[in-house]
Amino acid sequence: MNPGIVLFAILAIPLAAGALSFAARRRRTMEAINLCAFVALLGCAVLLASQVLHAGSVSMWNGFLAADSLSALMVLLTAFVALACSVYAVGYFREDEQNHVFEADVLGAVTISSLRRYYSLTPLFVFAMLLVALANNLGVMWVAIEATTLASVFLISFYGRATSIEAAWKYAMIGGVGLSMALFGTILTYYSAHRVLETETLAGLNWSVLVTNAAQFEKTTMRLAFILILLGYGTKAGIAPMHTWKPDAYSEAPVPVAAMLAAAVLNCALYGLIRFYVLTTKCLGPQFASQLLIVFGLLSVGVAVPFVLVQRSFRRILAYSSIDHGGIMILGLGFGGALGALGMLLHLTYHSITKPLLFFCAGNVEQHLKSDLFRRAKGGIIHPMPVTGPIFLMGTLAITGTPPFSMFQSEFTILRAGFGTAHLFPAVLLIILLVTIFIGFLVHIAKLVLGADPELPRVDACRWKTYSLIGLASLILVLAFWLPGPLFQLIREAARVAGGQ
Amino acid sequence: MHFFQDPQFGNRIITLMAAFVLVLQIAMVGQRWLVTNIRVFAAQSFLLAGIANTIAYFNHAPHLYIAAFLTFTLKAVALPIVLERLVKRIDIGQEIAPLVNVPLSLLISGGLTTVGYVVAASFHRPEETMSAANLSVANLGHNTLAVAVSLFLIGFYMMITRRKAIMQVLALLSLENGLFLAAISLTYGMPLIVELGIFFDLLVAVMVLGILVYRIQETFDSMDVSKLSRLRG
Amino acid sequence: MSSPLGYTFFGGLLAYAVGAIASLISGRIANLARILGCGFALAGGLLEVVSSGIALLASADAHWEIHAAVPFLTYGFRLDPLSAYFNLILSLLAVAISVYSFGYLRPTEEKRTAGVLGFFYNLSLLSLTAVFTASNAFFFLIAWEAMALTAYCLITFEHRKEITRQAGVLFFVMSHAGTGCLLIGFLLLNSLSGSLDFSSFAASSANLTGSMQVAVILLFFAGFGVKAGIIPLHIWLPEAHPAAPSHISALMSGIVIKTGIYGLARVMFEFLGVPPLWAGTMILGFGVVSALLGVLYALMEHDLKRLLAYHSIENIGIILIGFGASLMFITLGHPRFAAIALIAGLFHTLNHAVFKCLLFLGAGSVLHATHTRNMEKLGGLIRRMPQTALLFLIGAIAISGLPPLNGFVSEWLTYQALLAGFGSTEKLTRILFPVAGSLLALTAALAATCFVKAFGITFLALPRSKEAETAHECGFSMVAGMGILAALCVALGLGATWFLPAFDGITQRLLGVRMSGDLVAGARGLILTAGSPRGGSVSTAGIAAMFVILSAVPGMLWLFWGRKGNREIRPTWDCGLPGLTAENEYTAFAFSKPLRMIFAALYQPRREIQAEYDVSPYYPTAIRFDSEIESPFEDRLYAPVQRLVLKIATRMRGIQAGSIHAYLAYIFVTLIILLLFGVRS
Amino acid sequence: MNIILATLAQLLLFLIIAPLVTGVIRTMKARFQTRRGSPIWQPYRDLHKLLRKDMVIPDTASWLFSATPYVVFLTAAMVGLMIPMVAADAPLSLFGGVLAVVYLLALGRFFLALGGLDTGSSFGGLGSSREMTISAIAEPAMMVAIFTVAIAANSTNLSEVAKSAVGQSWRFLAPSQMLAFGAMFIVLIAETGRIPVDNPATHLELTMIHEAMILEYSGPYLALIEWGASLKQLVLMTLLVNTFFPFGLSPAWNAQGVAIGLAFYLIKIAIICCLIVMVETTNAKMRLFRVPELLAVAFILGALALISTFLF
Repeated sequence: MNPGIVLFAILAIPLAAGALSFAARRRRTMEAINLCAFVALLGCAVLLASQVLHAGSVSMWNGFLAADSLSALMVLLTAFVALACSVYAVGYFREDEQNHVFEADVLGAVTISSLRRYYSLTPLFVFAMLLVALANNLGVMWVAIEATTLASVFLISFYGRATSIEAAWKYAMIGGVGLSMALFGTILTYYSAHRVLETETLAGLNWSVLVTNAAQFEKTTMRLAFILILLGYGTKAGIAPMHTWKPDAYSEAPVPVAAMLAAAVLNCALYGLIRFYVLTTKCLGPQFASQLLIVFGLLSVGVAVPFVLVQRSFRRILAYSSIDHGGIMILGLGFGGALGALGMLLHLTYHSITKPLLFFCAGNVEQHLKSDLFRRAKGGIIHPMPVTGPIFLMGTLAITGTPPFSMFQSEFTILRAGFGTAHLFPAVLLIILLVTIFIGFLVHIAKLVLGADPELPRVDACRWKTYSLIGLASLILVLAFWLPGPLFQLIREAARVAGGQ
Repeated sequence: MHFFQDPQFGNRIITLMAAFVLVLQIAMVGQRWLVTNIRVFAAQSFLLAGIANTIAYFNHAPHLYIAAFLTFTLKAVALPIVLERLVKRIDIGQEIAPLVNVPLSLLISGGLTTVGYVVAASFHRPEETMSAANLSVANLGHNTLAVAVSLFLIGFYMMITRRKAIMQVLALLSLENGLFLAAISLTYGMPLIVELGIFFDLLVAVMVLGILVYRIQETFDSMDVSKLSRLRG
Repeated sequence: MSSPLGYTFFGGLLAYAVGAIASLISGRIANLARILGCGFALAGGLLEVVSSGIALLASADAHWEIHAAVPFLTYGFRLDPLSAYFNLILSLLAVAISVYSFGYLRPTEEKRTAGVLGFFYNLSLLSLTAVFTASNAFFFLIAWEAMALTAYCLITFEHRKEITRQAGVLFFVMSHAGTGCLLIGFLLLNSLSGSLDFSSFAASSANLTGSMQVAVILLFFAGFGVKAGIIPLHIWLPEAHPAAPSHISALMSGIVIKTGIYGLARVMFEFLGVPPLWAGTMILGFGVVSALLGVLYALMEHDLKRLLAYHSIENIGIILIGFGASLMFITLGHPRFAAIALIAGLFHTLNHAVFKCLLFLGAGSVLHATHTRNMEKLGGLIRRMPQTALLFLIGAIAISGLPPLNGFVSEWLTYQALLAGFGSTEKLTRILFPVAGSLLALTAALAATCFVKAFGITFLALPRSKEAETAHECGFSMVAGMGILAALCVALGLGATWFLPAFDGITQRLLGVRMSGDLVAGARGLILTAGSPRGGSVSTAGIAAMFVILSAVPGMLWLFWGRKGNREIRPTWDCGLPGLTAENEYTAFAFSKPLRMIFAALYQPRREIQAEYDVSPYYPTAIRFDSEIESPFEDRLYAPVQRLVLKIATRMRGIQAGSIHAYLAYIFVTLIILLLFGVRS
Repeated sequence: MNIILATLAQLLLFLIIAPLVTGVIRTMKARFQTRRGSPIWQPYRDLHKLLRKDMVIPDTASWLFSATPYVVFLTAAMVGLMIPMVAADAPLSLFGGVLAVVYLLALGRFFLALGGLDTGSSFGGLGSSREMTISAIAEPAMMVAIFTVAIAANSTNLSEVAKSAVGQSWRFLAPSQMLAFGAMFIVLIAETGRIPVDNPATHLELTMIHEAMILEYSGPYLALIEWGASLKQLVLMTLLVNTFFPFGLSPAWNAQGVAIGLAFYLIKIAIICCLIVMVETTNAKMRLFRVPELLAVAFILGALALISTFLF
């Protein structure tokens, strides 16, 4: 059984799950399909990761699907986030049903059709994200990212409210424009490679082929290509000034979708950016790309600050937090050097684990208070929700990079890279901005979680939601003190690839 | 019938068609009526298919024929029909009020064209390819890149100034046309599977946007996108 | 790990960890949680006392490395004399507070929170030990913020009250800003020395010069200054300490602010090589300002715990005077004087930790018994709580720097250092020393006034409210906890000269000179001298002995001249009014009235009298009096900055105003700019 | 053996001379006001009377009330032993220098203020509040003067200060010494509660500071406090006299040297008493909130003394 089968399995499982749940009749079967599919997917992802660790890289269909350590890491993280979201989604949508969120909920007809839309679109969404990581061809990668956008448009407008349609429209439009810029960048890269490789076949755009002789590419074209790619995939990653769709999409989408958007799609967009960053640094040398990345990184972290300090909704504050973390990762890549790429990928991993937890807590609180506005919550959530409250506070401290938690370790590595490569001013500015964001977060969330007992009815949280919450929280606590050896080795390998060796 | 083989003739034809495509694009910017805009877009796609055919014919690149055929069937025929039926069903006011008045838009489109030429000129010199001496078949149609970039920029600008949702979709599609033109002019199209993937995505995108436009019309009972501004902060 | 030092040290850490987990698990059964939590903390404290004692006396430099499973992090512990000294202070306090909290936590109203309180208490002890003994920057920062996090959780423990939450958030925000400065400082040092280890910072301290040195000094001063509560950065301290449960505010005031002092000592004396003169002058200046303003604001407080919190700022100022003088002596090339000043600063750190913790525990017992911290409502507690009153009095005498207790000894050493400073240089800066000395004297005298007010109004004469009337003496364990600390005060006061060799290891490491030999003189080494043979000397043991001997004189006088008259208990003279009541007593507000008049320029006192009357204004039926002093730092420094930031933030939120056209325009403009930028080169 | 004898001698001398000095000042003041005034040994008779009378203790008072007289008396006595009086090296000079003297007096004042508060009457509170405030303001002035003296002799041990003056002839004429003497004199007036700051003879509630605290004491306790107060007054005078004009101090504790020393000492004390009485009779009592200005003048004098040490 050649190693390629794993790649096929990874892609086949979500497709099958999508089709099956489209055909399924009852909610319980749809939930079961999704859960089993994503559990199997995580298993295959772990298998792929171990294969990659041993064999260096796995490929199938003569290089059409290829997975080196970077893509194996992406697949692993996407599978993990998908599983966590699906576990949470079960509880989330059951509570939505009880709260009669779906309009004209007549005889459950509308509910089932909405749920079917969710349970069939989500596997497609995950399939597209996995294809991004596994596609060796940059063109196919673009197609996959476009597919993620299209799959998630209807997931954002899931509730059909006026505001969620507005959010979906903005997401589609800005995403469409961004990806067309990315396509233009891919075309230009293909053109600069075409002059050297002279092949018409598909391999002309395969990353593995391009990376070997990137040095001879034409300079100006590669510069324009990288600019367009940065703007294009930057839009998908929510880098400022292309971040404007993010707060609306995250506050209107159902929480599991928002979590996947925040954690998994950000990874795929940054994965695409890393691929082109490697080509550009090989062709133009690191100076050009890192200059751009640092400027955009600082811009993203800076843009998040005012919206975190003065914020009305705790769903939107999480959106700005992921814009801020996108900026930090971009900065990590921009600082470069051995530590920069490693810090960035470490941060990517920890972010993909911590961010969903925060979204789940926000989801619980929102469902309990029937609104996501700080104003509406009179504080003291810890009393009616003894599990969600403390975990929400702990998650806030983790996401803002307070030391005992792992996010600080990755931020510290990135800052060390910054100081190491004499980018003193951006690193110091980053620290100041991070402290301000911490202040904004702590003030808002502490006021929400702590306080006198608001006499709200004590919530009997559904088992699934509590499992996902406690599971993720304990994982974060463990990660603060122990990072599994093979995972760290995988990250180091991926960092070597991203660093351009 | 010897002139069919002469690359010089091919080059002339392609440049002519590219010029027409640019004119149609600027016409779309100036155009106020919705249905006419859809037809202008269809004409533009038709011309694009023509360019693709000529390049394919002169370069004997079989996969380009398929791309040209797809462009023709999809963008020149299918999409306009779908969009017109959508416009008829919603029977919104044909007339659209752009954000920026028309003369200023035309001026800006002119500016964007110059930017397109500056960008295109920076990385490949059309004049040396034009000289008869080394007019090889390989670099036929390179001067259409400038048109492609300006098409892209003007399409982007049109998205910003249009209020109607359908017009924004059209602007996005014309933007995609720019990209397709850039692809065929630079590298005689992307590898086939990538082309198929792009077309498939385009198709799905239009369907998705169509459904969304319909939903917007349903909830906001108007196509005006500037009404969509309740999410702030 | 093998030596007894290793066993005791890691045994202590283990005890804290087990205590934390045990009290959390047994959270439901309140009594078990309390006993387990405090018991393990006590055991851990005792083990740490032993380990740091061994390390200090043997001035060993034990070093352990445990590679963590997390990238780039190694748990490096190092017990060099400085860390051992601060660890000793911490563990002494941990022992006393644990004994105290056995009794204090008994009747917590919510049973299930005792476990959580024990959990955070043990964790904070663990993180404090880690802060003092961390040997690399990464682990230090993690321990530092873990301490801030556990302190935040402890401060906002009674989070039902609004002021507690606000105090907690203010503390955590300012502490995190301080950590930001430390982070930049450590990264600068790391980029200079290549590795994160403290020893590498110390080794590469020689080539730390010019603007890098200025940046490092200012960053570390700000970072550690926030935690130590130096004047402009102190506004969180009077809010946070009173908000915490009493035994936690004792821990915080006793040792958590000392982490700032430890950090300053470690950086300024080890990582800087030869510090510039302005650094020492800056620290001396801030020390004097903190001391004076600290005590002046303490005088105006009627809340017992806020008063003690302001006094922490004052004593931190005194410690900084010692450190600042020592740094200036290093620059001026007088290692012996630098050693005296450093010993004065460090000895005052220990003394302040001991008597401040004692006073806070005393205030805790008063709060425990009367459920109020407002001095205006207390009084007459000396009859109802005799032991607490005696112990609080010992603490008060010690903090006012009165002989024969430990406060006097460290202040005496500070004076001697400042005195030596005048003669040590020709520059104009030498006038700074005696001026600092006189302001220190003013501070000490004002501190004495403040504690006469605090003790007198709280404990003496008639109770001013029903709660004070029905107060009762607190349990044995609380008195025992305070007793340990009072005994320490007396022991450190009288036996100061026996304790001085403990500093030899530190001065040897930091300044390369051993001072205990010539600081101690006299027959049984009971006389403390100031280093120079003919210099001044003092012997607290001698003074105490003379007290006993001379007490015979009044006895003899009475025998020889007087006769055994009888004594009667009569009510105090009341100028013919029908008997004295509590209203006639002097209030705390009145007691500090003269000083409020004298320092009116600083306080800007504002008073407001409203008289209600029905017939004519000359016959008021009710008079309401309200007065408050201005808090300049909050009103003129922090509040405007906060308002400005929020105003800018609100205006910048305009970029997300909802219109999709604007959003697309942002991307379009960026695209055009970048295309032109990409094309030009 | 010699130390114990010297301590006993100095202690006895102090105990005896202290009430005498108070008596002398009182009679001298009376004479200046053309009154006959009481004989100079009147204080001994008062003390003798008080020691024999019964004692009344307020019901609100605690053990602190009874401990205060002992602390006040003992601190004053102990400080007396640390200061060179008749011989150059004071018996207990090793146990504490000038800083210990200042802080021991502060300890006495601390307990006296608490004793005042313990009675529960507003006079006690009034007195202790004002006493502590004034002494706090006086502290920096005294410390600056002490620093000047200690810097000149580079030691805070009073015997060393006295011995060091032997070498430098006419040292007391140095400007820094004179300015420091001025500062110390004002501080002496403030500490002992003399006229411009506080009127020792009055019982008028609004003006008394020192008297208000000891209003409730009676019998032997009042005797101890009165004796302690006069001891403190003598100690401060001796400190003033022997640090600025240290001639006439006998180098060793032998009978002959002590006798000469005693003679010189009595003359110097008499001069100081005249100075004090002159000040008392020519000045009226200041308002309480003008006293800080007076003490600010003392501080400025001290600071000038300090600056002049390294200017001249």
